[in-house]
Amino acid sequence: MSENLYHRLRPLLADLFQLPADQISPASSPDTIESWDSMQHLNMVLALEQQFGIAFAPEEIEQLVNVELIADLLEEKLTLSGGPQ
Amino acid sequence: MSENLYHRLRPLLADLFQLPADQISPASSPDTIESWDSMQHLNMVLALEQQFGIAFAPEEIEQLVNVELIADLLEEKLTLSGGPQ
Amino acid sequence: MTSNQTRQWRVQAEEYLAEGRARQAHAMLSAWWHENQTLTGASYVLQMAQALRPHLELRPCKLRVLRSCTVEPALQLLRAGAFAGGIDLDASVCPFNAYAQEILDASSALYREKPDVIFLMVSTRVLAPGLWQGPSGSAAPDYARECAEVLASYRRWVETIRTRCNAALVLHTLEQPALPAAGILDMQGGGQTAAIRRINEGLAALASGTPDVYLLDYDALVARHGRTSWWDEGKWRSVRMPVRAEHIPTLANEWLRFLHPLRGRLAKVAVTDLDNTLWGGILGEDGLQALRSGPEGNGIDFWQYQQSLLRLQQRGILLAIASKNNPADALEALERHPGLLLRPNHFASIQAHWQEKSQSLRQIAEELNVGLDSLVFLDDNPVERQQVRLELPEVTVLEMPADPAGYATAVSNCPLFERLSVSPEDAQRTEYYVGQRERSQLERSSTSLEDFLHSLDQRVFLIPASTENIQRISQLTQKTNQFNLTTRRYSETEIRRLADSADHCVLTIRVVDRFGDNGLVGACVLALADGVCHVDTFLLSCRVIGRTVETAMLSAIAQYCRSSGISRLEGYFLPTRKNAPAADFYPKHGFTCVKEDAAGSLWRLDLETATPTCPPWIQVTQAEELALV
Amino acid sequence: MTSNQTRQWRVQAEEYLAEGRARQAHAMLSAWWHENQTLTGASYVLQMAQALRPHLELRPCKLRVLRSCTVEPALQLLRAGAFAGGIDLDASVCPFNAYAQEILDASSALYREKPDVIFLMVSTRVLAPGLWQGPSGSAAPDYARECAEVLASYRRWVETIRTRCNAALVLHTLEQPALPAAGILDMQGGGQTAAIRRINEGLAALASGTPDVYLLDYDALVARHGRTSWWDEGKWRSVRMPVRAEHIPTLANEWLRFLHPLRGRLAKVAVTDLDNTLWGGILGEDGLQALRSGPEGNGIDFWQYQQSLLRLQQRGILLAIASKNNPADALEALERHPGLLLRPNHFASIQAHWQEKSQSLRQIAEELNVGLDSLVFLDDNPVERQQVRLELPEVTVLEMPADPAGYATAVSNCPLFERLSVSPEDAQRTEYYVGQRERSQLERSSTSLEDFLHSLDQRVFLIPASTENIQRISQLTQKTNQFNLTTRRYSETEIRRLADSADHCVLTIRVVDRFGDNGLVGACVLALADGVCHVDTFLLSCRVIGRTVETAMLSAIAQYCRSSGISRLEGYFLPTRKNAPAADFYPKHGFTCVKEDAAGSLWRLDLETATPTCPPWIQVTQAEELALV
Repeated sequence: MSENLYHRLRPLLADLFQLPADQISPASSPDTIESWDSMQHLNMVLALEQQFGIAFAPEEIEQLVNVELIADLLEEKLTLSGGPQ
Repeated sequence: MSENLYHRLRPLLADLFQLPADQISPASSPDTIESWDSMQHLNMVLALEQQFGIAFAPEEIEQLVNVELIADLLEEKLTLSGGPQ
Repeated sequence: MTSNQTRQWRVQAEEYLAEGRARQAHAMLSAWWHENQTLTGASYVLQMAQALRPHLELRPCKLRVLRSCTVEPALQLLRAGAFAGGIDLDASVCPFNAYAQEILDASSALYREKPDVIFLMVSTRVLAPGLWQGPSGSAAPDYARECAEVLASYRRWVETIRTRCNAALVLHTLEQPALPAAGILDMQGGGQTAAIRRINEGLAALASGTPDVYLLDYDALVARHGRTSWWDEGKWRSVRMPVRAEHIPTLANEWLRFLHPLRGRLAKVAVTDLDNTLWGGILGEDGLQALRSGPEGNGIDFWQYQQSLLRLQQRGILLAIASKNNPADALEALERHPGLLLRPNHFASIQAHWQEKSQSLRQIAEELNVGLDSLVFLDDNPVERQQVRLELPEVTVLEMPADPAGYATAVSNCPLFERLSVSPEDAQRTEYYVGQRERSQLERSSTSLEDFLHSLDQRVFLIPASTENIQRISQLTQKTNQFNLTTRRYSETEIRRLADSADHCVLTIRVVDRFGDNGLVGACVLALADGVCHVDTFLLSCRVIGRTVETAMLSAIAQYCRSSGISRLEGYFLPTRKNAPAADFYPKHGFTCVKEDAAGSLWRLDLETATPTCPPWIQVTQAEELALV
Repeated sequence: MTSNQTRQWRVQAEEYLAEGRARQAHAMLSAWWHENQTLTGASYVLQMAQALRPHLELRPCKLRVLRSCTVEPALQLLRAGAFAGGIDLDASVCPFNAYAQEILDASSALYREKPDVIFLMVSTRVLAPGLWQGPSGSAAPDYARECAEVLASYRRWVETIRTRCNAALVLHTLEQPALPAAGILDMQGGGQTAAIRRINEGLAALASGTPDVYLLDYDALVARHGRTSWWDEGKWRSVRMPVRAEHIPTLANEWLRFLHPLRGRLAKVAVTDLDNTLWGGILGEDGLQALRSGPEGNGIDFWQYQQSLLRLQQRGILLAIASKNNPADALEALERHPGLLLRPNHFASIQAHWQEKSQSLRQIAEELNVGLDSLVFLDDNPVERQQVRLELPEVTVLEMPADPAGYATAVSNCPLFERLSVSPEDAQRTEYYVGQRERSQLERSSTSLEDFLHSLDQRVFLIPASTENIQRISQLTQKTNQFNLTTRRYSETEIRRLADSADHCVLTIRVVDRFGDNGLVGACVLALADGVCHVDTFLLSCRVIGRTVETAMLSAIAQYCRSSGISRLEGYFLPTRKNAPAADFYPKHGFTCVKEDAAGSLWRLDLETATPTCPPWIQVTQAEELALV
């Protein structure tokens, strides 16, 4: 997992799930974060698309089940698109 | 003048003015290139905007009077916009 | 705006919240939100809103969205934007794609919840797939029939909503496909895009022909940003979300444009700076000749900004100036610079001096007789903007872009400037303030208030509610904050019902004086039962406050009551943060207080023993058909 | 497409040019252009075009652009795109913003130069500044009057052009501003955008009511890409160029969509591959069950691609398959896969076997009786595409995107598939080919050609030109290449004039046989003077070639001539690269050659000594009102 990306991701997810940043860890998931329901999951996907200028494929949306997986997929996409790091 | 940028610029201008690339030099200007008339100047401005993803201000368009100046202004814009190098 | 400044706003918002300075916290948060209109930003704003809400005066708004697609993420942004703009939004969606059932079922949640506003947003793709994708077989498509069916459905839905609730209804037009199925042949007529255009025109006619129904041209919104880039095929397939992530804030902002005028959270005055805002350059340093402004050349950004202000004036919004300059120099530049679109007589108030901007804004609010929360402040200088945010957190401070080319867009994107109707009164408002300046001169030259009132030569016309003025009466209830005894807001539909009801009477008044016609500037709603006339609503526009018009109105009402055998007048005074000017209305006119609680006080006047009389300097004329019962 | 491949195309184009293989060089250059649609790319293509032009058969087109703004850069791209697509474009602009003078001055260059096509492209901003920017003062704008004035101007311009020249005229609609001056109030009706919409509807009515006038919905083009991003305020101010650099190729491509149908440079057949093109997956490896195609889920890209092909068929374009597969397996998959939109009977020809794609394309052209340059080849495999480009440079090979999600867009953006009119014949074309397969079976089972022709039971109807068929007659002159004695192309206006002229006669024919109605499949134009009937145009659609219909037509004409006292038939045969099938028409029917030069030969038949007779297996019926003189 890219540390750099994880550290950019943490405050965003903290805002999104209305939690202090220190309560977000790589293992955070819908099981550990109460407000992470399906509507908030969609909000998160769109928020990442907005803020990183990328797009997730329909099948990828279901795979983003914890913070580490999100950071990994994001890194992959940003490397591919040559987008902002 | 950025050498790197100059070397990207040369083949583009060669195509645009329908000349072999070795006839383009930093000093090339409407005085040395016959086909560089005012309409071709506009084509050049738009071609650079298309291919570098930047935009020239109205007052800048008149300043692009030789290849070296073009390379310089382009470099400035690309650095500012953080765009593709 | 640097991200440092942005971060600082967030820190400050949290600090002010901790200090209990809720309005300053709200101002900082609003500035931060302007630069962070994302879903994570919205979550943060809404978290802060939880703590701030109880300490702010927000305009409440209950919104229900009837939709055929997933709009929840846009709604999240709308909630945050509404909070930043001073609206306390209770927004929710009706069950997915069940809009027709919600409308047609008289016992549905839609009607139980009594929303203020309903959005009806249906995707072309869902409602008319044949029009969206073109023919699916070899048979020629019957676009005319599809058109008629779609419009018949909408007509049924609108009529049903209109008979069952008072909410304002915002119809969304159907979006066009990016490329019609038949290619350029479609443009030659009779095709798919012509059919969708016909439906949208039908929707426009339906909206303008039905009270409190409005049109949101969703297709034009999509077109503004590009039909190919707006639609998100992947998200549509997976979660039925039709809008690409980057455009969701745009949709939310378009919705805000409707909520502000519908709930009366509006800017009445646009206050602009001069140097590097209204014109390019600094008058005191560069001199009049060097100032940049004009329809061509290097002053065009400022010309376009002035044009955007002129457009506000055409909607009835007053313009004012707050500038740090020598007054005479500023006035000379405004009068003599050849490239200005706006001149001194475009401005209802000009504050050019060396006091703080916050002070100028206070004076403008006082001079124009509006609340500070009716001002929008436009200034290129971030320091001035920050000063105003902290000193006058009620004022809306627009974040102006660094490049003047963006000024006009910043103005036209501010939802507080939107209007859904403009009355003749609105369009003449600036003229009124020119008259007002002359009135003030008369007032200064009069030896006493009575002299002044006599010389004004006022005539007051009492006019019953009718088709011609219902819109204005509704507008008066929406917008009047100061001289307003009960501050009850009524939609056009509600006013119409009250006017049609046998036991209610709805009146408006026109005031004409020697300087001109002030238009329809007052309204009252009376409920009549058991020999009592209950004053439900009694209000006067700030234009005529302090001119004893309210006494004339009251005396006319009393006279009618007596002639109709009504012996008692009663009414509440419900205090708000704004309506202090009306607080002594009842006691001053001899009413006695019969009840008082946290919400307000109830007042009574026995018409058999007391008679409010009309001031001798006002002549009251009643329309003949006026009858209370 | 990698930039390596792109570079290679350029190298190859130059190598083939040096080797004198002009058509291969053109195919490589076209592929390169598809990936390099920029202004520098256009300059390069046009430089190559200088050397290639003399060695290619291009469709000539003379275009004049009447414009209120700078369009020259877009025209440069149009020239390159036209050359890549097989059109030899002579394009120029009329003097800047002098469109009205050019139209109204009968002696202007516009009329002297006799263009084939005229574009009339006027900016809203220039023609109707009040509608573009909204009211500029406090007076209420009179949109209805502006609307009427704009439409009256257009009406005058169109009428004048129509009386003075035969060129096809393409009107551009007026674009809408991104944000109306009145904000959301404008959407509530009666505003600026409604006025522009009304003008555009007026233009649509004007175009559809006037022959050879077409509508380019410029506003829809702008909306497709975003009204805010399309307009370039900076370039407008400095050089009056209204389109942002990145969108100029889009405008040029939209123009190409019109030039192709207007000049008859059209695709008649779309030939598609199967594996990973029509469906996802490889039939031979993955098996039928694993193939991806369907209206939902992971096969939707292929479903949408099939939908784009179906849309072509609705315009009269035939579909065909060229696939490397076992024939029985391919047919089984086409018939039985549950998620396919297209089935075997959607395809006029199915070539599924293991021969080279170029061979399949040759067979399709032969089977469907069209030229190779009427084929467009759609294949996901770049190697196959390259093979076809080199073997059959006449075939248009579309560069398919790597992601199947882009297939449908690639099809709908190809200008060879555009049509400006679709006749009932076009829409039934596929059905005809099903009938044709049955005819072939009959032919194979017949013992002799005469047997076959007898059993076909043909009836030929001669029909004079009239309002109902003028469009089809014009289309036949535009599209018929093989059995066409003179290959003269006529617009609808020209056909109408010829039909109305006292010394001309325009006829069309309908052929019905036992397998159905073949529709209007032939036309001739006769000039009558001094006892001589000169055959100006005589053509038969490839649908009925080889069935002696031409002899029946000729005998009917001869019979009429004699009954009208005309004693001599005369006509040119003008050879082209395509019309060999008609080369022996005159000698076979007893005409003698009286003149011959580089352009062609003149043939004569003396009706007093010779009588062409109708074949016994054809019954000719003449419409009663038919009279030659």
